[in-house]
Amino acid sequence: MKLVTAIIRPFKLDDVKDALSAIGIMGMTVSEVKGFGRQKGHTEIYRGAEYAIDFIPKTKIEVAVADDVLDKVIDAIVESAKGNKVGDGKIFVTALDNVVRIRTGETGTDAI
Amino acid sequence: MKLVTAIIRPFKLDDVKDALSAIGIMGMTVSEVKGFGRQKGHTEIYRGAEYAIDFIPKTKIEVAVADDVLDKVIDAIVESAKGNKVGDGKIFVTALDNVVRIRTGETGTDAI
Amino acid sequence: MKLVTAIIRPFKLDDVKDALSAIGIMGMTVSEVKGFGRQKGHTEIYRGAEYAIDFIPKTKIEVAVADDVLDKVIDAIVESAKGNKVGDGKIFVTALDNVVRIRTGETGTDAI
Amino acid sequence: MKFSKLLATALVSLAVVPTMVFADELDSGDTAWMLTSSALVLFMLLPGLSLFYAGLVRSKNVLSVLMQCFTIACVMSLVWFAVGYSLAFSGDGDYIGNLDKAFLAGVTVDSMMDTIPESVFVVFQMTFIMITPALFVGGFAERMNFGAMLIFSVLWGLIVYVPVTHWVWGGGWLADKGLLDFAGGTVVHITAGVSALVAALVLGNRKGFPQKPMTPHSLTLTVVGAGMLWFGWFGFNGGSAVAANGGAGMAMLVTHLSAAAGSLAWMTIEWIRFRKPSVLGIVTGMVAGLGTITPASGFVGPIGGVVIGLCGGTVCYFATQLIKGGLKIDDSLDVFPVHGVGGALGTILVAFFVSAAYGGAGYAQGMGLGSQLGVQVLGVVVTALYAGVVSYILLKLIALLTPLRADEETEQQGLDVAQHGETGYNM
Amino acid sequence: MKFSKLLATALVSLAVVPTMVFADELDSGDTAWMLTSSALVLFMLLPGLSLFYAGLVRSKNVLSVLMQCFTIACVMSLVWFAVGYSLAFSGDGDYIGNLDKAFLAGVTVDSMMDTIPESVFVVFQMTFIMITPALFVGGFAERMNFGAMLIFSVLWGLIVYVPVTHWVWGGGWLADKGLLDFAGGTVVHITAGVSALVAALVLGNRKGFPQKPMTPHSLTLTVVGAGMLWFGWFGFNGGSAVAANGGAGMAMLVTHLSAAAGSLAWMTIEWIRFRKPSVLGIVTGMVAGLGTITPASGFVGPIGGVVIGLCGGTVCYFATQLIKGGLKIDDSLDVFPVHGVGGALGTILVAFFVSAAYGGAGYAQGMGLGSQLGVQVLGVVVTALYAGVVSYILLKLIALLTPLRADEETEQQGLDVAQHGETGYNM
Amino acid sequence: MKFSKLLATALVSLAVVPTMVFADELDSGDTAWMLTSSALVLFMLLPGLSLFYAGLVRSKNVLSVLMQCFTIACVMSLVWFAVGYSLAFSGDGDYIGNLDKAFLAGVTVDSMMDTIPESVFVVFQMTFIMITPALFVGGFAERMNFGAMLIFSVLWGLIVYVPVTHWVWGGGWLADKGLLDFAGGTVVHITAGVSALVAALVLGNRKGFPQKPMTPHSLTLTVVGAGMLWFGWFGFNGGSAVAANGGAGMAMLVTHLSAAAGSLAWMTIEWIRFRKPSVLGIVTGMVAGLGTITPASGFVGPIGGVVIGLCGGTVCYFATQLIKGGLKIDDSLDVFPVHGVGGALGTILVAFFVSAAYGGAGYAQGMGLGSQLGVQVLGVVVTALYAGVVSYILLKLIALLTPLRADEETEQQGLDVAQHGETGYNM
Ligand SMILES: Nc1ncnc2c1ncn2[C@@H]1O[C@H](COP(=O)(O)OP(=O)(O)O)[C@@H](O)[C@H]1O
Ligand SMILES: Nc1ncnc2c1ncn2[C@@H]1O[C@H](COP(=O)(O)OP(=O)(O)O)[C@@H](O)[C@H]1O
Ligand SMILES: Nc1ncnc2c1ncn2[C@@H]1O[C@H](COP(=O)(O)OP(=O)(O)O)[C@@H](O)[C@H]1O
Repeated sequence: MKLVTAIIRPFKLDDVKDALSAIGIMGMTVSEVKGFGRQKGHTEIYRGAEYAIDFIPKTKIEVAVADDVLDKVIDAIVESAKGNKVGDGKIFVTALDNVVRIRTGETGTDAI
Repeated sequence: MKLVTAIIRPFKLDDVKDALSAIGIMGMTVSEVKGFGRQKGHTEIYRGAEYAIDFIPKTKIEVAVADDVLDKVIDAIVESAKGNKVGDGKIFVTALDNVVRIRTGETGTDAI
Repeated sequence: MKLVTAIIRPFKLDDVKDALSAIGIMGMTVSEVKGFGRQKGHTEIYRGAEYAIDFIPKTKIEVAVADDVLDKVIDAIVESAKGNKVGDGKIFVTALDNVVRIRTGETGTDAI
Repeated sequence: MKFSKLLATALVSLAVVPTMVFADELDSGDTAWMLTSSALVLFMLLPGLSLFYAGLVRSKNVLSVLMQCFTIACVMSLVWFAVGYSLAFSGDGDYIGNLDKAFLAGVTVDSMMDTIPESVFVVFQMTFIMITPALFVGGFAERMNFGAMLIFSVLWGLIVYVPVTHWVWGGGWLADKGLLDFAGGTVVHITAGVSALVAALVLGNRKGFPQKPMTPHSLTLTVVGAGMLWFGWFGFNGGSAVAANGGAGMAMLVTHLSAAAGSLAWMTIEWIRFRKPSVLGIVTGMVAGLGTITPASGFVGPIGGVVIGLCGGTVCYFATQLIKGGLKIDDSLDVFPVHGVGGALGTILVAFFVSAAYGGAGYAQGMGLGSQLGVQVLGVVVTALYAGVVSYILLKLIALLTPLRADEETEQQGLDVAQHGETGYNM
Repeated sequence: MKFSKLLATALVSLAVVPTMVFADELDSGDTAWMLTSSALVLFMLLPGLSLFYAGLVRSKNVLSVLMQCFTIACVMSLVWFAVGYSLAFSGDGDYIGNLDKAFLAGVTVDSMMDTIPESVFVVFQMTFIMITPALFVGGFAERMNFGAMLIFSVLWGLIVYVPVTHWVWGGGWLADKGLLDFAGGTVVHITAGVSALVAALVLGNRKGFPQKPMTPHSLTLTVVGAGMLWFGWFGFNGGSAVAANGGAGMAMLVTHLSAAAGSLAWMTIEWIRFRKPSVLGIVTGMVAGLGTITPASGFVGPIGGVVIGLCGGTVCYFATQLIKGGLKIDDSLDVFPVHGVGGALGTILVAFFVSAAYGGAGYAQGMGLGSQLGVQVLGVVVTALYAGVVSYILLKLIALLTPLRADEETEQQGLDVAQHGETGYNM
Repeated sequence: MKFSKLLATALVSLAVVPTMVFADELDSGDTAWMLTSSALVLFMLLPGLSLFYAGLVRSKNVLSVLMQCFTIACVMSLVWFAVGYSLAFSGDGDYIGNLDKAFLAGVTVDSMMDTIPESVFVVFQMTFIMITPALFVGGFAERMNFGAMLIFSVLWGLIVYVPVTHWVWGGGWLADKGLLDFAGGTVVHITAGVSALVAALVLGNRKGFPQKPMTPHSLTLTVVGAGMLWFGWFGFNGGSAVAANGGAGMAMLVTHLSAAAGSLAWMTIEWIRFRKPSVLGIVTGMVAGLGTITPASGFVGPIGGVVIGLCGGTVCYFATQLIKGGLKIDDSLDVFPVHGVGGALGTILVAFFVSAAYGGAGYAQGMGLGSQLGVQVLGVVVTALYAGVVSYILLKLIALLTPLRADEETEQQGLDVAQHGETGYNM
């Protein structure tokens, strides 16, 4: 099993969620993060003092998936999150040793 | 070493924390996330327009543990977070290559 | 490739970011978390009722790096985040199976 | 200067205002109340209305809404100072006043306006021209360019607000016809509501509307703003008596009752339909009740107040469903269905509830239900059409100069950062 | 109509209010102040009190508190309109008025109430029946069903508030006995405080209380609400003079001093005990000071104001510790220890500080410390018992109809989403 | 008692205030307005100013700012009650009053102050001593120890505010010289602004200033506070007429115009410089406009109001750039460049715009532009120097007793948790 972590633009969340649902992914966990990267931030000005704000609001999506759907999942995210502009985001894939469903105690792919 | 990531219901946090403390776990990191899964969300209505809100507030707990306590930790979380209703949450286990304590520079299980 | 996750004191973020930039790290993802550990929390008092607040605001930084710079990155974080007081934080290192840049579809170290 | 609003009041309720016969002698009590009322109407806008609106938008646009309201308040004050007051209240023209009092020439510490200093009357009326264009900000929220918005507001103030004020309150042709509009059903609510609708149509829907939910970022702010509106409305309607007397008292009483009744009407409908009465619902009902009673507030009695409030809450509820749900028009904060419809409804209901039979002040001499109703409908139709047509033309002309609508990236990022260089919250 | 509140004032401070001898002739200054005071008391509730409370609950319940206060405000307005005003202020009964003015029959633009229009008096008193039940919302916050809450409030308004008002201010038996309650120590604060306690006991503690910390979600809101309360209380107490005169001025001065003294008393205790004076502490002390001075505000002098404030802040502090810390009763927002105790304390302290020796207005003819104290204690005990017993019975009866308490899942999820279908914040 | 503020007003605009000749006979309209004005100035501080400031700091310090403002409000009220009022307004001394009215001895329900009860005058002036030290909280925000802050405020109130009030409004030497300061350019804004600057210098910059951005945590709060300030300022300036007459009306009108003009001036500069007019900019311009018109508000006409506002917005903008950007002084919330500079500017501009040629009230007998300007400059220089020197000495002395500045860990963690044991938000 793999944990797919995608950093995307916040307003793409609905699209990504729909794309994942479309390929049968039933669950995911989402959080708000701030990103720093090649995309440049913006300037804020308070009473004449300018501040460069480097961090950009991003959304992080974590999805645990069985190995066999990994590629489909990555493709779905890439397709739905892409805007062809710097800052579209990244996907990180890590190996999952185990998954447990708290309610039932099921483990492994059954728990996803 | 393993990193145990649990997605639980927010109001269970204190119970889980107590259960982990009880088995000697001294540290954890907590964040607020939104979950999407089998548990269904709720409806909000603004001036007559209904919106289905799919994302449900969840709490994410990350605990780095030594391999030997992994099972105890998982059990403790499962026991304390369980409510026997859809949406109780998941536990993800990933392998940790290393842990470093910033203050001392210690690494490995010493740093946990 | 590795994913380096550091839990640091919030006010150290700028220093850490600068230290990472200095060694050529171009991207990172940051989020606000609450930490629980050896550092003790504080007390809040509302109308005479005292509550121990165990959780302490921390900042989590995630950086995907190529294997060869891992040590430099860890050192940079340790140096810049250190305050020599309990609660300075931890670094967790996990293996990354893959990284994908959404915009281009590049994978592996090219995508970092 | 003919001041037909007072005239109308005087006609229908002569006995009420005995002090007025000593016109031009200062009454400190009347002055105290009008000073207070002016402050109340200012407060109704800043922070009242601006907060009410700010809570309803997404957090990336919260400052833009506050900024638009604030800037309109400032700019319209200077417009009023420069020529607005004079064109509205100086001179006998049927359609527009004159420039005798431009730059408030002749408004000195001693100038009187009936029993209060003219300076106070200038401020009180100034707060009305400030709040009216701020109302229509809700129609194009989250997507209009700040510069275009400002040009539109200024021209609108001069070409729509000032003449209509003259027609109705400054002794113009609608006043002559006997239109009853105590505190601004036509002048304020219809003009603002219709213009908001036109602007929403000209600018187009927000990207993603209506598929994507665009939920209020802080209903707490909206409820705070609502409380401020209710409070401030006491000055708006109560102050429109231009005296501290039974007329002001009754205006306040019926205003209050209508707010309460409108709130409960809206809440009850939601409760029945969804089993979930909402706080956004109840405060919207409150605004509906307040908007609807506004033209009527000096003319009706307590029972009139309650009935008008119930009508306002109910009719505006369904109007809201129609515009947004039915017609899919993104009048983002529902300005037209609440203010436009409420103002029109109230203006028409006056014709009934002014009747002494319902505890109202009674028809003016020579007027009856039929004739009054005719005048009221005329007032509604003319002001609505005038505001709508002029707004449409103005927006189309301004679009030739500068784009009305923020570009897509700005809309996505939010107007706060993109146009004002700041963010609402850094928690 | 006997209007014993004014009567009492007149008795103890006859010389103060010379204008009152021209009763029934409108005084525009008095009217201006009463119009303003009405607006101030409305503001004290919406948004004042509702914000003060909303900040203290958890964010999942913020809207429910705002909604409860708002709905109570609206419903009680119509109750007052329908029968409340009449039963309280029309007729000579010892225990209850009559229905002559039901639906405000006879309240016209010309009706007078001493020197002000009766319409203004109706609104001013209406704001009191709006705020009183809103106060007890703090007792059962975060767990009561909205429907049950509404039924309870309406019945409570009719069966508790209206009669007690008649007893004390409407010429009833307590007025006849000479009870001094200027602006509502018994009528408002004791009745609301005791009923909050009873409701907290009948409903039971919030799940997790007192083990789990349930900290205020936004003290910023609470402090904003506190400032609004202070501001609005000037209308509450100052307006209770029903005139713009020295009596109103002194009421405002002592109200202000008591607020300041109560704040500092509470803050000082915290500073000594914890070395951390808190903003929640200081604003709670302010409410204690204001609640305590309320019954006394028209009768005492500046020194009385300061001393009463210090007593209020101190006694209410320890009462709060007792109820929550000691007895573990989840009167969630401390309504009883602050309002109930403060109102009772102030009502009793009047007996001392009304004395001319302390700069007060002096005892009424035939009254002295002993006799006055007896009446005050009687007033406290009777109103507390009456409100407590009736509240208990009402809640038990309502529980037969509909569950008082939200089910466990609703409580966990928060009332906002579960009962009102909306969330406070979407940042 | 000489009451030179009224005297000055009377001298320059005798005809305006005919009712004043019946001094000591209560005017209910004047009283109503002054009761209202007192409430407005209280509101300007709590929650107004406290919110305005609270929004500008980081969220870890939000409560500390609210707490400082709130505590100052309470403590200064008691200082005023104890000796402040008496020393400022009782007695004929050139430099200080006497203690005849300490603890408000002799202030009874019947005491009069011209046409209003003395109790009302006491409250109105009390709100001024409350708000003035609260203004300088912005200078040392986010780093001063609460205890030291409190000691400083009390001593400052007694040694700076009270005497200066006596000099200018209580019949002291500056009044005798004919200084025109209608509502507190010198007494309030210069003293507070200069002391904020001195405190900022004595305490030193916040850790990280100016490299680290310390952006406002909630501009929404700041804008809400700004609206409240504008609203409350109507009482501040309008109430300084101590009557509900043409003088009050004109003061309100020019105050309003100056606020609008100041706002637009600041906004325009930002628009030109950055192409991003900001809401923080426009509200800061508003405060600049209001602060600048304050000393002038009872003396100038509408055109004077607009011009003074434009000057205020512009000059304060550049002063802000100089202090923070240029000199790198961490007067954290820009109290000196806005209030100090605005107050001084306005005090000087009075000398021009009081001229009848510009629609002002005209020079007092024997005064002309030159002589008036001399007096005004003298007033500015003396009050600025006096406030600055005394503040410096006080701070240095207090530092011997208790550390002025929070320790590094406290500053890092935030004052809310460290000094008050609570947090602003638990969402
Ligand atoms: N090395 C990295 N480690 C962790 N997160 C990263 C890294 N590089 C980029 N990110 C995240 O991805 C987001 C997008 O990266 P950016 O370089 O701006 O554009 P792109 O995705 O087009 O390469 C960043 O805002 C940040 O959140
Ligand atoms: N595949 C997944 N990847 C990541 N997080 C998931 C996944 N499935 C579920 N979750 C998280 O677990 C939470 C609970 O899952 P859900 O399906 O609702 O119930 P249950 O845990 O009882 O199976 C979700 O709200 C989501 O945060
Ligand atoms: N076992 C753990 N798993 C996850 N996070 C941890 C763990 N131990 C500590 N942390 C995180 O590291 C932070 C610092 O840890 P703490 O024990 O307080 O001090 P130190 O880093 O000096 O050992 C904690 O607040 C928590 O966020």
